[in-house]
Amino acid sequence: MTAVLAAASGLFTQSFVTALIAGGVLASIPLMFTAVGEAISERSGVLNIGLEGMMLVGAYTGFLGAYEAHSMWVGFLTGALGGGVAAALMVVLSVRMGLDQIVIGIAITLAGEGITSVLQQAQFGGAYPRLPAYPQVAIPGLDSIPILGKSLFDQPLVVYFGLGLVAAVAWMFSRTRWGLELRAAGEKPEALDAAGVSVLNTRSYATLATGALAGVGGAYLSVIAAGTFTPFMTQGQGYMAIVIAMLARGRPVWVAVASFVFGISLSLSTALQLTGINISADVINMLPFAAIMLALVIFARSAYLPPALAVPYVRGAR
Amino acid sequence: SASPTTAAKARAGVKVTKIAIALPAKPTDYGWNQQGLDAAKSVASSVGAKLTTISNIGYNNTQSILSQLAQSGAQFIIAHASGYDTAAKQVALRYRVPVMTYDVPNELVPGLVSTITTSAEQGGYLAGILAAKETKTGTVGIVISASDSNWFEMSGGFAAGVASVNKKIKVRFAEIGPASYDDSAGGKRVASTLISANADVIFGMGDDASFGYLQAVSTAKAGHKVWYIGDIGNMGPIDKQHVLLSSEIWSFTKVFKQAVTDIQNGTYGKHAYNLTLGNGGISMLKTQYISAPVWAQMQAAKAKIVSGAIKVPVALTLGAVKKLVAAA
Amino acid sequence: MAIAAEDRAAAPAPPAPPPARTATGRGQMVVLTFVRSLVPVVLALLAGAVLLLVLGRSPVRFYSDVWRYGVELNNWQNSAVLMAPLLLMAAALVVVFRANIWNLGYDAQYLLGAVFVVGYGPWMFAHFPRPVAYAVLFVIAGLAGAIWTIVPALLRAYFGTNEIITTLMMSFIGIDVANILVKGPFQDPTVTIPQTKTIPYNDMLPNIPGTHIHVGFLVALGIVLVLHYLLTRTSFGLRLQVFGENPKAARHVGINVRRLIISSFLWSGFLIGVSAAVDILGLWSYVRSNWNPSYGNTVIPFVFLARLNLLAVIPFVAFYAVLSTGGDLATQAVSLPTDFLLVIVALILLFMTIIEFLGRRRELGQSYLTKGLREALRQPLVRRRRSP
Amino acid sequence: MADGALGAGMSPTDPGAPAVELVGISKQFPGVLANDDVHLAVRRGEVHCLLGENGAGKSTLISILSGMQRPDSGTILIDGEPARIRSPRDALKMGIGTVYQHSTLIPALSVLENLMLGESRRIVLDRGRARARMAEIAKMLGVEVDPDARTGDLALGRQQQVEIISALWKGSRVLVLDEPTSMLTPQGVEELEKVLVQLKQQGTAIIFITHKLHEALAVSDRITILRRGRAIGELSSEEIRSSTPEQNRATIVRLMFGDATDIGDAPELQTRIEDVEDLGARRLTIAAGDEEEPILELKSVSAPGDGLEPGIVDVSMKVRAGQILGVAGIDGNGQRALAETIAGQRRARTGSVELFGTPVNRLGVSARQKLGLRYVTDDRLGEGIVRNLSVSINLLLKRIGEQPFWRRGRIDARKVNAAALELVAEYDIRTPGIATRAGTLSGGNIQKLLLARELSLGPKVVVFNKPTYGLDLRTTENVREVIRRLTAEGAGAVLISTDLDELLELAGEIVVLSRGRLVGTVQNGRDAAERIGALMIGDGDSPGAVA
Ligand SMILES: Nc1ncnc2c1ncn2[C@@H]1O[C@H](COP(=O)(O)OP(=O)(O)OP(=O)(O)O)[C@@H](O)[C@H]1O
Ligand SMILES: Nc1ncnc2c1ncn2[C@@H]1O[C@H](COP(=O)(O)OP(=O)(O)OP(=O)(O)O)[C@@H](O)[C@H]1O
Ligand SMILES: [Mg+2]
Ligand SMILES: [Mg+2]
Repeated sequence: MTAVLAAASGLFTQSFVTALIAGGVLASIPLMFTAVGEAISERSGVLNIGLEGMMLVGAYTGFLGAYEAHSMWVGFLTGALGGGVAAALMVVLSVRMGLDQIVIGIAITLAGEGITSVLQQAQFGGAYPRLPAYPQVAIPGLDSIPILGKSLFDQPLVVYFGLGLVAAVAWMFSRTRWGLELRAAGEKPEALDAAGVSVLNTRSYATLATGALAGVGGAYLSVIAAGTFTPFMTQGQGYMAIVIAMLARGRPVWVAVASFVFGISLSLSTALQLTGINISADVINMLPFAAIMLALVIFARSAYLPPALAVPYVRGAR
Repeated sequence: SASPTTAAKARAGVKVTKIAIALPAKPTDYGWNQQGLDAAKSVASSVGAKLTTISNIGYNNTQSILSQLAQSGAQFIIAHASGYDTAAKQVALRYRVPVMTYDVPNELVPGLVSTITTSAEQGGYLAGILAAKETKTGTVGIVISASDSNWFEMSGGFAAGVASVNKKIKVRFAEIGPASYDDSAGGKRVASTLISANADVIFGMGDDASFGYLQAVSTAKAGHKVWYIGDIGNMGPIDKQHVLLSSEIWSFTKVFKQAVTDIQNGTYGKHAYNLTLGNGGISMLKTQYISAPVWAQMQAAKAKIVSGAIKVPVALTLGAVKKLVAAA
Repeated sequence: MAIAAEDRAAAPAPPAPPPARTATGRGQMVVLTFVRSLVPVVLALLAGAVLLLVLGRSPVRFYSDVWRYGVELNNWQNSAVLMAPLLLMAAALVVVFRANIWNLGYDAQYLLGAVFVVGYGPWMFAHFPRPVAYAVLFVIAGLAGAIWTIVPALLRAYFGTNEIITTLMMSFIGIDVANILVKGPFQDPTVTIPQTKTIPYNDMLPNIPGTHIHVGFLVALGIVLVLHYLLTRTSFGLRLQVFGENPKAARHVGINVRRLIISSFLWSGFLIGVSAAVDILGLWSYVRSNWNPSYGNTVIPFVFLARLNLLAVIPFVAFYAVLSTGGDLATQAVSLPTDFLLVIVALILLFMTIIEFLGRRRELGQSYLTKGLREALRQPLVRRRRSP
Repeated sequence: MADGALGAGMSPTDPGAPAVELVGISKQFPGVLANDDVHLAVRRGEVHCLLGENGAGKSTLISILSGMQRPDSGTILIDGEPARIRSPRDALKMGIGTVYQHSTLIPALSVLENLMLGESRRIVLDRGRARARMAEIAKMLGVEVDPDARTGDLALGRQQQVEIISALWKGSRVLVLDEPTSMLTPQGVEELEKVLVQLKQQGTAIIFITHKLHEALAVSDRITILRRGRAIGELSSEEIRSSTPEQNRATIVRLMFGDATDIGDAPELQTRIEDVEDLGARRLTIAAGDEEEPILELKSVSAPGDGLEPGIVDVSMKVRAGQILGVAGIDGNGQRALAETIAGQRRARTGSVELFGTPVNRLGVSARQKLGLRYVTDDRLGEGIVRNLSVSINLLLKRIGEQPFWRRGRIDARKVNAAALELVAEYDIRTPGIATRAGTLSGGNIQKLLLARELSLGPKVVVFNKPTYGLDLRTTENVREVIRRLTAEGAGAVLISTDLDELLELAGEIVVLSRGRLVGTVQNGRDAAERIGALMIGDGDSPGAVA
């Protein structure tokens, strides 16, 4: 025990704590993008189980874009496009034709996993090219706050975009016509239809936005977080994003908070290990989930889901 | 049905013309799968046998895949993952085909099942010496992707190697997650954390996660040079930023070749095979970045390990690793 | 006078609508069902073939290899062995899905069942006659799975807490617990890698004579058939369905909703545990750390495609088993990564959903084209006509 | 309908073409021809009433006009020009505002948000402007609604008002109202009628669907009667005015149901409320025998409500065999809590519910059912039926697992179907077959299904919650007849209704529910209506009170 403390004492230097928090932020960003996306489509009544596949497609196309164009921004753009194209499938089949959202979602995930793996092999013949590190942008003033400054306010530019996006989506939900229509499409689509707004269009745009955001989340993983594309690299983050969106009841700010908690808990588990504490990684790993479970048991709150979630809308059906 | 011994006798003298290898992941990983496949290829061509490869099959359908390989007429099946052991043994018994397994030295079946163990800690020890010599910050890091005993062994050896040079050097140890073999983003995150904890030599173990380690080291902005030491394979071809200091290379060629010979002689399954520094199954990659004196020191240690003068501790559990790390 | 249509009222009523199903309905239904199951598979395989051609591979080679390695020789037996846990998993999911309850904790429930079987198996077989040991191990595995559903079940039944979240959380936790057990109390100390003791070969479930398909396959099939009967013909099944379709109505008609939620969760978990027992005792004999076959993910789409009808699940699962068993070698033969199979499965799902959907529309007497699509097709024409 | 007929109906002073004209509309649903070559013309400044029995196709017709359904054939003319209405949006653009039969308000949104839905093309919502506009329309209609209230928390009457505001929001030239009065109090109906007059004067064309004849005759300038999908006849304003109410009534009833119908003199047929009261007094034969033991008794029962809706507080009441106990009150004053507490769907917090003298607080729904208690819910679609199950299964939903339909847990499909066929015939449920999905039935037929389910097999006490709202004349009368017969045979009934006429017609004793409390008991008689009315709005600002 004393040895552990000794090891820990030298460990928690300012720069290390800074790195931990920064690492947590970095780990939370792809989840945040994707979960904000899911919040949008869930609110509109589309349960997007294909998120994992859309993320992977985005990760792949994003990597490809960044790699070929030597630009991170091209990467995010192609990532968004890739995710959007995958989502377009969902739009046509699930939203427009009303096919089972769950089956289609799973099909998209499977196809995304398979295609990116096949393409990765076809494209790079088994090599794993890597990208350069991209510059971080410090926010003048804020970045000089001890510890928090360097960890929170010295990040790749896209991180700030992500945070801006959260605010924008929150604003969109509460203050704009689109937000109102999205909510209506998830609450009672026939009412939205009766009000003269196309439910199918509303849901289509929402799904496309989700796909694009999941694509950006995936691109973030490959372009920034890993600097390379490896098959299946999302590691279930798409599903995690669904859970986060539900836990946050579709509210963007809470989505960001929840994603951040997950990211930090990943970082903390690494930190715990570095202190040399002899706890199995399995135990450390399940702590965040156990904490959520505990919270659910104690507060027994039901996560609110829109009543029309995953129910296809067919006008005039009885 | 025939007893295993008669099966072995019957097969003695038969030339092996068809070899099969089953790989859990893609054979382009600059690691475990690639090393296995390369070795199998070279052995097959040297004994004039046809090689059937099946890769990227994961761990969920093993039994039927191995059965199919057996039914397709393979005379020697390399089940190239320790996770395949039980299925491989069952297939060997059912179809009476010699099968190679990993890490289960007490599960031998004459004529049918043998196994490869690896003294991975020996290479780790040399890597530890190298790291201890190269570190400027006095802190080195170990990152493993998952709870894998081979990685525990290497990590333990590494810690012991570092300690043999300088007890003052700190060793930091981290695992991405219990099953994050392919989590490249996680790999980069954890390796970056190690670097920010002041480590300037990273010894990394993992499958696709290794690409994340390499990326973390390549793009580190620590203000000082950070080196990477890899495992099993050689990532040199994709090291554009010149950070790959060395790698603990595992070579299966000799062992596979010996196995084929044993099958043809009817002696297969009577003993296990082992990769060691002594038999060349394990070696350290020499790169231009290792200075001659350091390399010489590594060679000296190697000789002592081979001769038994140095006993490298074997850590089989996370707890044992952490003890060695803490002691370092 | 105003009542201009009076005389029309006296005219005979409009012709009675055709009855929903005609006398020859049964035979027609069979044909329709057959066509409906076959067409999507054919379409998906065709689409897969096109994809293979695009990738410069031979579809003929690929499909004949799938057949060869998935069915021919003894390979169909491997497929059947794979079906056993999948069928039970499907049964477990149908029980809850019919009640519109999402038990997504199947991975943990399976692994915990599996770990307890290998944990206690060797000791059981050493001390008890095999039939007793089998029975006890099945129950232990079932209970392990069932117990892991209790918290989500109670939360849902008493507080309405969303079970998608709770079961997933419990799943992540349970997977780690299973790993801790594998690396802790149940680890085989004689092996260097973290894995459990192995159930002796002779104590594994016996094979169906003449094959190497273990009897667990028959057990699984039997359970699926019995469950199908329970769900479609008994009051339990109907209550489940009423609750699933309309929980308010369930309360209104006096169904004990809490008991129903809890019991369907428990049954589901129990069946998942049993699927683990069948799989471990029939095929694997041990569990290594970090192993997770995730049968639930495989089976969910087919469960939905079969519209929660267990009889219909059987052919879907069989089909998948053949593809999966044959596909690994077949992809290698055309030098593609095995992940290509995922694409094929995805294609099959797509086409099956589409055909199912068209069939259902047809049944409802609607056009094959949805309103949205029809309009999309019609719109350009409309515009043209409208322009001055 | 021939062109000549239309021409004949048109008054020569009418300038120009009708505001809306439906020409030759047909619509087929699986197994039902809902509209069969229907013609309908509505002029500016005219209230055009659509009458017809349940399932006649009224809602389908107006759904076609509002873009919710596409006709199989036929055209729609707006101001004489062919209009292409492919979606509700098209209809709204042409100034057709609709209040649908089933609410299209979103309970989770505020009133203002509901109104702003689909309103402007501007991206940022302009709440200030919307508030002003809402105030303006509300003032014109003479109603008062809190714009920030959660819509789901409002009483149904209020919600109805919001729906009308919503329909007028887009500046409607044509206003379609599908049974807007079914949930309104008499005062509410009066208010609505005033509003209609106002809109008429502004030149709005109004289509008005109702099942209450007196309403139709009071407000409409023209009446079209649908029967089995066909427009079977039309009465112009001159004809209405030139005939006596009795003649009109006879004509309409004959058209709606054919000649063989005897509707008797249901209050819906009466043109004046006073007649109804006479009727009630005349009909009431059952005197509540005080000596008899109550078969259902509530002793100081309190139970929680849902959301903002009040529960019940300290409610005591007795029902004796053969008695109909009426419960009057404005909707949203604890009716549902009361009904559910008796039925066992909701637990009483304090007090005791007793059936045949024994407390049943601890018993669940099905145990109480076995004692002979039945509950006809007002939430017909929400909890009454399972839409996706067949009519036959829905008819036996409360007997799952019981003999003889289930034996040792197994369904006896033959017995189930035989029983279902019998009930369908007995209660005249209009359905293509017993295998039809219950969700496709029209509202009236769903109610018949519920009645059939509840009243078969020996009920002893029945709670009816608004049993006749939305039902056509004949069905309403049948339902009332069923209730009378039931009590005549010795069962007791609790009749919860917002329809005073109904209570006056059926109940001997009427209690008044206000904010979850019983505020008084009235014996049916000459001045019962006034006394109840006074009690209902006694404390003025009760929720849902019509302003
Ligand atoms: N879960 C259930 N339990 C009991 N009865 C049910 C259940 N589901 C449906 N039923 C009823 O049982 C009868 C037969 O079921 P179903 O609707 O499946 O009939 P089917 O489609 O004609 O028969 P089949 O089972 O051959 O497809 C019907 O009356 C149906 O409404
Ligand atoms: N979407 C639909 N699918 C199938 N059948 C339908 C649908 N909509 C209406 N119907 C059927 O069409 C017929 C006409 O229904 P509609 O709702 O127009 O009647 P209505 O005159 O409005 O009756 P009510 O007075 O009960 O409201 C009914 O038999 C109904 O079951
Ligand atoms: Mg059926
Ligand atoms: Mg209607």
